[in-house]
Amino acid sequence: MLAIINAEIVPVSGDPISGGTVLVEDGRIVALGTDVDIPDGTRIIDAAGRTVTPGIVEAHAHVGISEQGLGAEGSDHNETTDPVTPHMRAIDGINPRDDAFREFREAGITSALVPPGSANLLGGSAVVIKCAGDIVDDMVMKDPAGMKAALGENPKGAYGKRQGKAPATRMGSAALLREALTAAAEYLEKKEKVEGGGDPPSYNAKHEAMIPVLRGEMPLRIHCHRADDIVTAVRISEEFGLKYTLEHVTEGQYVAELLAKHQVPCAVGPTLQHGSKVENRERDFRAPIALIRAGVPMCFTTDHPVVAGQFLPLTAGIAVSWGMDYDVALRCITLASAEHAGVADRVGSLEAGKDADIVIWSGDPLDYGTFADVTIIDGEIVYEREV
Amino acid sequence: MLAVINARLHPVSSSPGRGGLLIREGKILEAGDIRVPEDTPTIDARERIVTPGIIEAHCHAGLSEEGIGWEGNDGNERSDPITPHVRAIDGANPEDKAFRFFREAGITASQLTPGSANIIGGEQLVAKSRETVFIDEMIVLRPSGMKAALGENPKRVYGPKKSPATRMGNAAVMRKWLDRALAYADKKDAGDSPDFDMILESLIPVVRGDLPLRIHCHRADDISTALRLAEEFSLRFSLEHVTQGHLVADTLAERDVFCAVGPSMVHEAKVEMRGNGFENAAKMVRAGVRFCLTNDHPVVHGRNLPAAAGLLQAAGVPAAQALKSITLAAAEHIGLGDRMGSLDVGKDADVVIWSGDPLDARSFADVTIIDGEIAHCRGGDSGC
Amino acid sequence: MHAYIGAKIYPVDGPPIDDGVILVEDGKIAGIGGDLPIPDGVEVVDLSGKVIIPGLVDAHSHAGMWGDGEGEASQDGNERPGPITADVDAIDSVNPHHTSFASCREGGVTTVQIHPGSGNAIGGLCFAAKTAGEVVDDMVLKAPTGLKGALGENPKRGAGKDSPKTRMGTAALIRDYFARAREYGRKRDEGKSPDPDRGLENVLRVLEGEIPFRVHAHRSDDIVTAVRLCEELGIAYNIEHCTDGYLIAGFLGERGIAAHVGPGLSSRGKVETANRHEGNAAILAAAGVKVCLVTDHPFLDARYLMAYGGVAQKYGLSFEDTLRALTICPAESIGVDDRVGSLSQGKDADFLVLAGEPFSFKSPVLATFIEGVEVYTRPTL
Amino acid sequence: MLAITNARIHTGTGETIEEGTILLRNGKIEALGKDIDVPAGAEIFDAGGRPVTPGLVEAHGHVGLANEGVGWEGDDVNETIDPVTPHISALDGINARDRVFDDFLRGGITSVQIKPGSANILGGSAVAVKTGPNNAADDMIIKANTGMKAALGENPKRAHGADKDRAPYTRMGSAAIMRDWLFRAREYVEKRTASDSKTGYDAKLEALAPVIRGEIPLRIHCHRADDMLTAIRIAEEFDVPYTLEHATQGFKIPEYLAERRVSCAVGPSMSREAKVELEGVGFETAVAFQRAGVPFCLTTDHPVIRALYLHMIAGKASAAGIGPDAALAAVTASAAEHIGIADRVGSLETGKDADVVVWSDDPLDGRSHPVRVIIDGEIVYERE
Repeated sequence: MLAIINAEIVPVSGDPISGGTVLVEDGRIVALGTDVDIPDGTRIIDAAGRTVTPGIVEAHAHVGISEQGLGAEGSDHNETTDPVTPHMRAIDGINPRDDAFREFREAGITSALVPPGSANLLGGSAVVIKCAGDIVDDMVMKDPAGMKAALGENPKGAYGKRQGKAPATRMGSAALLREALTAAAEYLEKKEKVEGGGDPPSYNAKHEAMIPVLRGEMPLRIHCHRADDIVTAVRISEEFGLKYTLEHVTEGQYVAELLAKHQVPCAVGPTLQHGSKVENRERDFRAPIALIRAGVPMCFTTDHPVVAGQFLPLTAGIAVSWGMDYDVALRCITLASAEHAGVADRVGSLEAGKDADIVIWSGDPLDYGTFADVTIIDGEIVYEREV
Repeated sequence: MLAVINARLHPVSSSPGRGGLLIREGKILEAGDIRVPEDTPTIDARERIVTPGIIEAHCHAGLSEEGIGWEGNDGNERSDPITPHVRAIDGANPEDKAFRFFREAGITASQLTPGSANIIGGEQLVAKSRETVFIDEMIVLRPSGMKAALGENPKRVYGPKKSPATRMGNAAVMRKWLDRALAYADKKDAGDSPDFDMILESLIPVVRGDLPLRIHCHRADDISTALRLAEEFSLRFSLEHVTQGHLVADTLAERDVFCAVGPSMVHEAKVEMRGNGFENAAKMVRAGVRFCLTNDHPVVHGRNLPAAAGLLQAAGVPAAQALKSITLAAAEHIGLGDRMGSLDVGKDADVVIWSGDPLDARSFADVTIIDGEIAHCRGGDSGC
Repeated sequence: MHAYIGAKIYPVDGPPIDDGVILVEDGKIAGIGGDLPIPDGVEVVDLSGKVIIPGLVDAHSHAGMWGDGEGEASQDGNERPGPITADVDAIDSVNPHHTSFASCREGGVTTVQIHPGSGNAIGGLCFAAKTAGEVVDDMVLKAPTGLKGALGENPKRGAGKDSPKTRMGTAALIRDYFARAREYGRKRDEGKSPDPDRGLENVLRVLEGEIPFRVHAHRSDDIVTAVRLCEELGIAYNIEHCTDGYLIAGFLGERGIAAHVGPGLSSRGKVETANRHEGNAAILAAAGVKVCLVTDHPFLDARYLMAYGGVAQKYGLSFEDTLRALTICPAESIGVDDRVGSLSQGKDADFLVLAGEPFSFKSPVLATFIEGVEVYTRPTL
Repeated sequence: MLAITNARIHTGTGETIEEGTILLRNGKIEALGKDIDVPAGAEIFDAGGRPVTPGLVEAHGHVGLANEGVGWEGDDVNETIDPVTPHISALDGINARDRVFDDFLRGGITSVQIKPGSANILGGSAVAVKTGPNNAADDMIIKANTGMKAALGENPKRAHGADKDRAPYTRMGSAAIMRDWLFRAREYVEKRTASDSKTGYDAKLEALAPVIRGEIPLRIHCHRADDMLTAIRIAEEFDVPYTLEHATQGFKIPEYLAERRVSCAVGPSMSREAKVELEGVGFETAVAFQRAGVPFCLTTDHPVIRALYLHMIAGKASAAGIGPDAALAAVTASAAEHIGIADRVGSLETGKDADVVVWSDDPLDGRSHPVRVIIDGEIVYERE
């Protein structure tokens, strides 16, 4: 058992608690408040003068799959042989020994949704993992956690421009995506008819991978930057009645009402990125602020390693400097991210019964100069800063 | 001899008025109040507007031919970014239909120029739009300039495998060859005889300031680079296109730089053409930039040049100044302000009789006269 | 004349001034101090509660030459064919209307040293400019300010047919080219007029001490190779990026080398940046290296240079050193400290108004002044 | 409610009302005429006697697919991966925020049919949209699938045969591919309709099905007269509805087209002969169509000619001989009919969309410009 005492507790899901205690047992939070009994033998961390928050959740990071400080050898996020590869699974490409996991823990990031890259229209299934462990299967929180899709420049650059294959245009991307969805739907229909005496369709790995998407069991997670790509993403998803989320949403400010109307979950970022492409020309803090104002469910992402994941809290801090409410900004890297990733029942806030993913900060968690002093995942201290 | 009577004369160099023109041996003998000798063939303008011939100061007629594929495309010698030794005269086809369209549209002279793929593209000439199969019969001035280019085009054609691949590279390639030409010219002047080099030989008039370098540039920073280079080497020069010249209009006005602006009718075809339009051109005019208008035929068809001047007018430039920008100002730009561009006694008899206001796109050139000869008559001879 | 009163001022070349006054006339600082009489007829601007620091100086930027969502037509940073493009000059690639300059102003960067890219072993001339203006020539503070060199991965990835394939090859190319430049200079001095060659002439300027060689090097072995080459050639130099510098801090410190550390806030995208460490700046500074924090814009968007300063401070760089690493140190390294980098009488009136103490999200840049003109005012979103 | 008073109303269907009033309410035209009472509380815009027309309609464009001043990243016109891509849709490529839409508004164009490019034999479905004001293409739609783009002539054989070394290499090849796919689509439709069908879903054939069923026309790009005839031959063979796009050499076969009442979107008539197949490009075709009674409209084919100048093109056609009423109709009512959206736009009639333009002067004068552009009753552009 572990108790963090005398802390300024920010549970995110509720009001802050001054001088409070968080009690942890068997990897879960069992109690928190000012009036918590601490059993004998409990290990005690005195957090006097320090802030305690839930572990930070990165809703879209290529950690472990696009490795740090390696060349092509560590690059496993884009299967660029075919623009439609829904049968890929991010979990099969994740190296838990990617040094970025260490950086994540040092920055207080305790869980992450890892999607395949955005070169493919359908890139494969994402996985949500904890950021500590040696065997990826032991780190899994949710698998599959959504099907990665992409619109805009990346697919037409990877195929039309570099390989002379479809898609070469945005129209082509949409058409291929629709074709894949329709073909999979027909496959599913045939499969469902089998019980009624129909012939089973011959096995197709891609279509199989799409079944949970078509059944609404997991969302399509669509990479889109420009406003028109965002609208195309909404158009296609609504057409097929899918569950979906949008990733990046750089020009979201222009279509905030549409996104609010459909209540589309958006992972916004990497806002600190440089203008690497035409489609991210307008990256700045207008989009997140407009989305929040319009009532769109959103969270922040660094798209690690596009921006190093460790700068996720700093991103939220800069959003505050542009006028976002502090509480909202903090929520956008914790509970809102957990909701986006579909794991809010377990992480993202400090509540009794939730996973004991906890960070003790040296100061204001959103400020540039603040350290994660202690990072706890599932009740285990996975990082402790030497002072 | 030829006389035009009962005209509403727009001489460009002076205020409009009623009157006529008396033409002899290809030149304007009398203008305004004229005395027509007996038996002089006469065109009755019937109160129509008469202007000097329109001049396209920057075009690729004859080099990028109408209605033909690569077979008729001789505008860019893409073998090397430095080709000062190629000459427009050797590529321009007098039978290009463009010249006929020019005559039909009242365009009587044009500067024919190699394309902008090369940093230094070759020698230019000025041609009348006469109907002939001999280019020599069309030429008014040769060479009239040396084509140069900055910005996207050269680096797109040669980079990234070969220099230039960037704007820095554009400038460096230009400097390198101007340096060499200067050294070569100095050696020759000093009585040394360096090994003959056709490229350097062709650049001598440029580095000696005898022949203007006409520098293609769209974006404001490319304009700045052109000015920087021209100053460094004390060049005679003009700027061509100058799409974003409004951003540096004061500098251009202050230094009295010759600018051929256009094609302003075209959309933003390239990144470097962002913001293209007549509003920018009008801003340059208002800032006092020395200014003529070009359609960069065939990018925009040369026959639409009067319509372009109309759009300049619509952007707020007085009609007289808009007309000047495709006549006298264009003549001055190409170094022929003393011979063409206005209806003054002694100038070439390049004259157009219009069906209406020449700046209204619905008007036609009813009669086009080049060097005193009727080169086009709408509706056949009866129309004259 | 304007008087800016009431703010806390960090002049950098002197102690902080509470409730200070800056007098600005004709783009220069006419006076600065805590208790300064304000002449009659001066327009007074009350900045009580705010903080003023000098405009930031970014010693390694590619502002105006690529990136920022411009697409391929505006990629003007690396004269690709290489591997030696000593004849190019960064000034010919810079577009003052590029959004990167707006980013600089938003981030409080008022002076940049603009480099050609690092794709070539010798990349071309660098220059220093202010970040506001219509014509780049009018923005120039000093030109040239150095010759760009590069070691490590980038030049050996070059597309040119003569591009080096190994680190050994890159070093050999640089040695060879400098030797040719010496030869060229000797001929010239002997009155034999060699064929004009700007590339060799630019290298001669380095050999003759007019400008330093500014060498891109990430990995420690590349840094050491840069030192070896430059000492061998007897030329002035500094290290760009210096990512592994903290691993050989003593070696660099005893030579008093300037290191342009950055881009900050980045991940470790290349093998040569595998050892990237946020404490690099602090360790180098402690060892006596002259540390400048740089954006390498666009690779760190200049809007976030202050945040980078905050992170460097977090990892041990003192507040004063962080401030210096963003102002006077780079000004000295570029050779423009007579005009910018600190706030004192006679210097350019380049300064920032912050909402509070520097290096926090609570104190964004509210306004940026260049030569007395407010070139950026923070909007409300 | 908005009332435009004191207007010289050109309805687009040939009627002119002097000193007229138009009432706009809830995005529709509620009333127009000479003696219209303006209800109390209505916002009044006094046109001061200036001309008022329906919002212009551009029948053919690639707007928003080819972004202005951007490189390949913003180029989404031609899916050149395959000569047969009927399954793609222009709607999915439109960047509603592209600056090009400003050009349309500045030119008084309020509706446009957007199509994929002409590199492919069967290029994808077209869509008709309003030109503003919005950030999302879906909110701008007038009609979602207005036809299937097809192309004959030089473009497909250049994009595939010459550039990619694959069929089609020739005009015969192009025709064969078009036939092959129409044949397969016909068979697909028959099989899928049959109750015991085992035919699997095919995206391309599915997209062609509405053509086969006669629900949408093939919109066939063709310039040369022989290409136009091929287009007609194939369309009649399969008995599918069709229109011709460009129809540059229509002046050679006006009677043949008139007999069949083939609707043609003619243009870009101000262009040059950029390709062999454009020989004779100009206003002759519009004049011939007018005389023979071929239904036609005029197009800029933006960006070939900037959309901003659609009204200038109408002016030139008028001067060339079709007259002002037909010229205005060719960029309003006829264009709306060509697209199949005449029930909503293209003329000023009670009950139609409140898409209205107030002009500074005669819209057929290229120098005039809109002072107010109204779409669905909202002022989307103002200029004085």
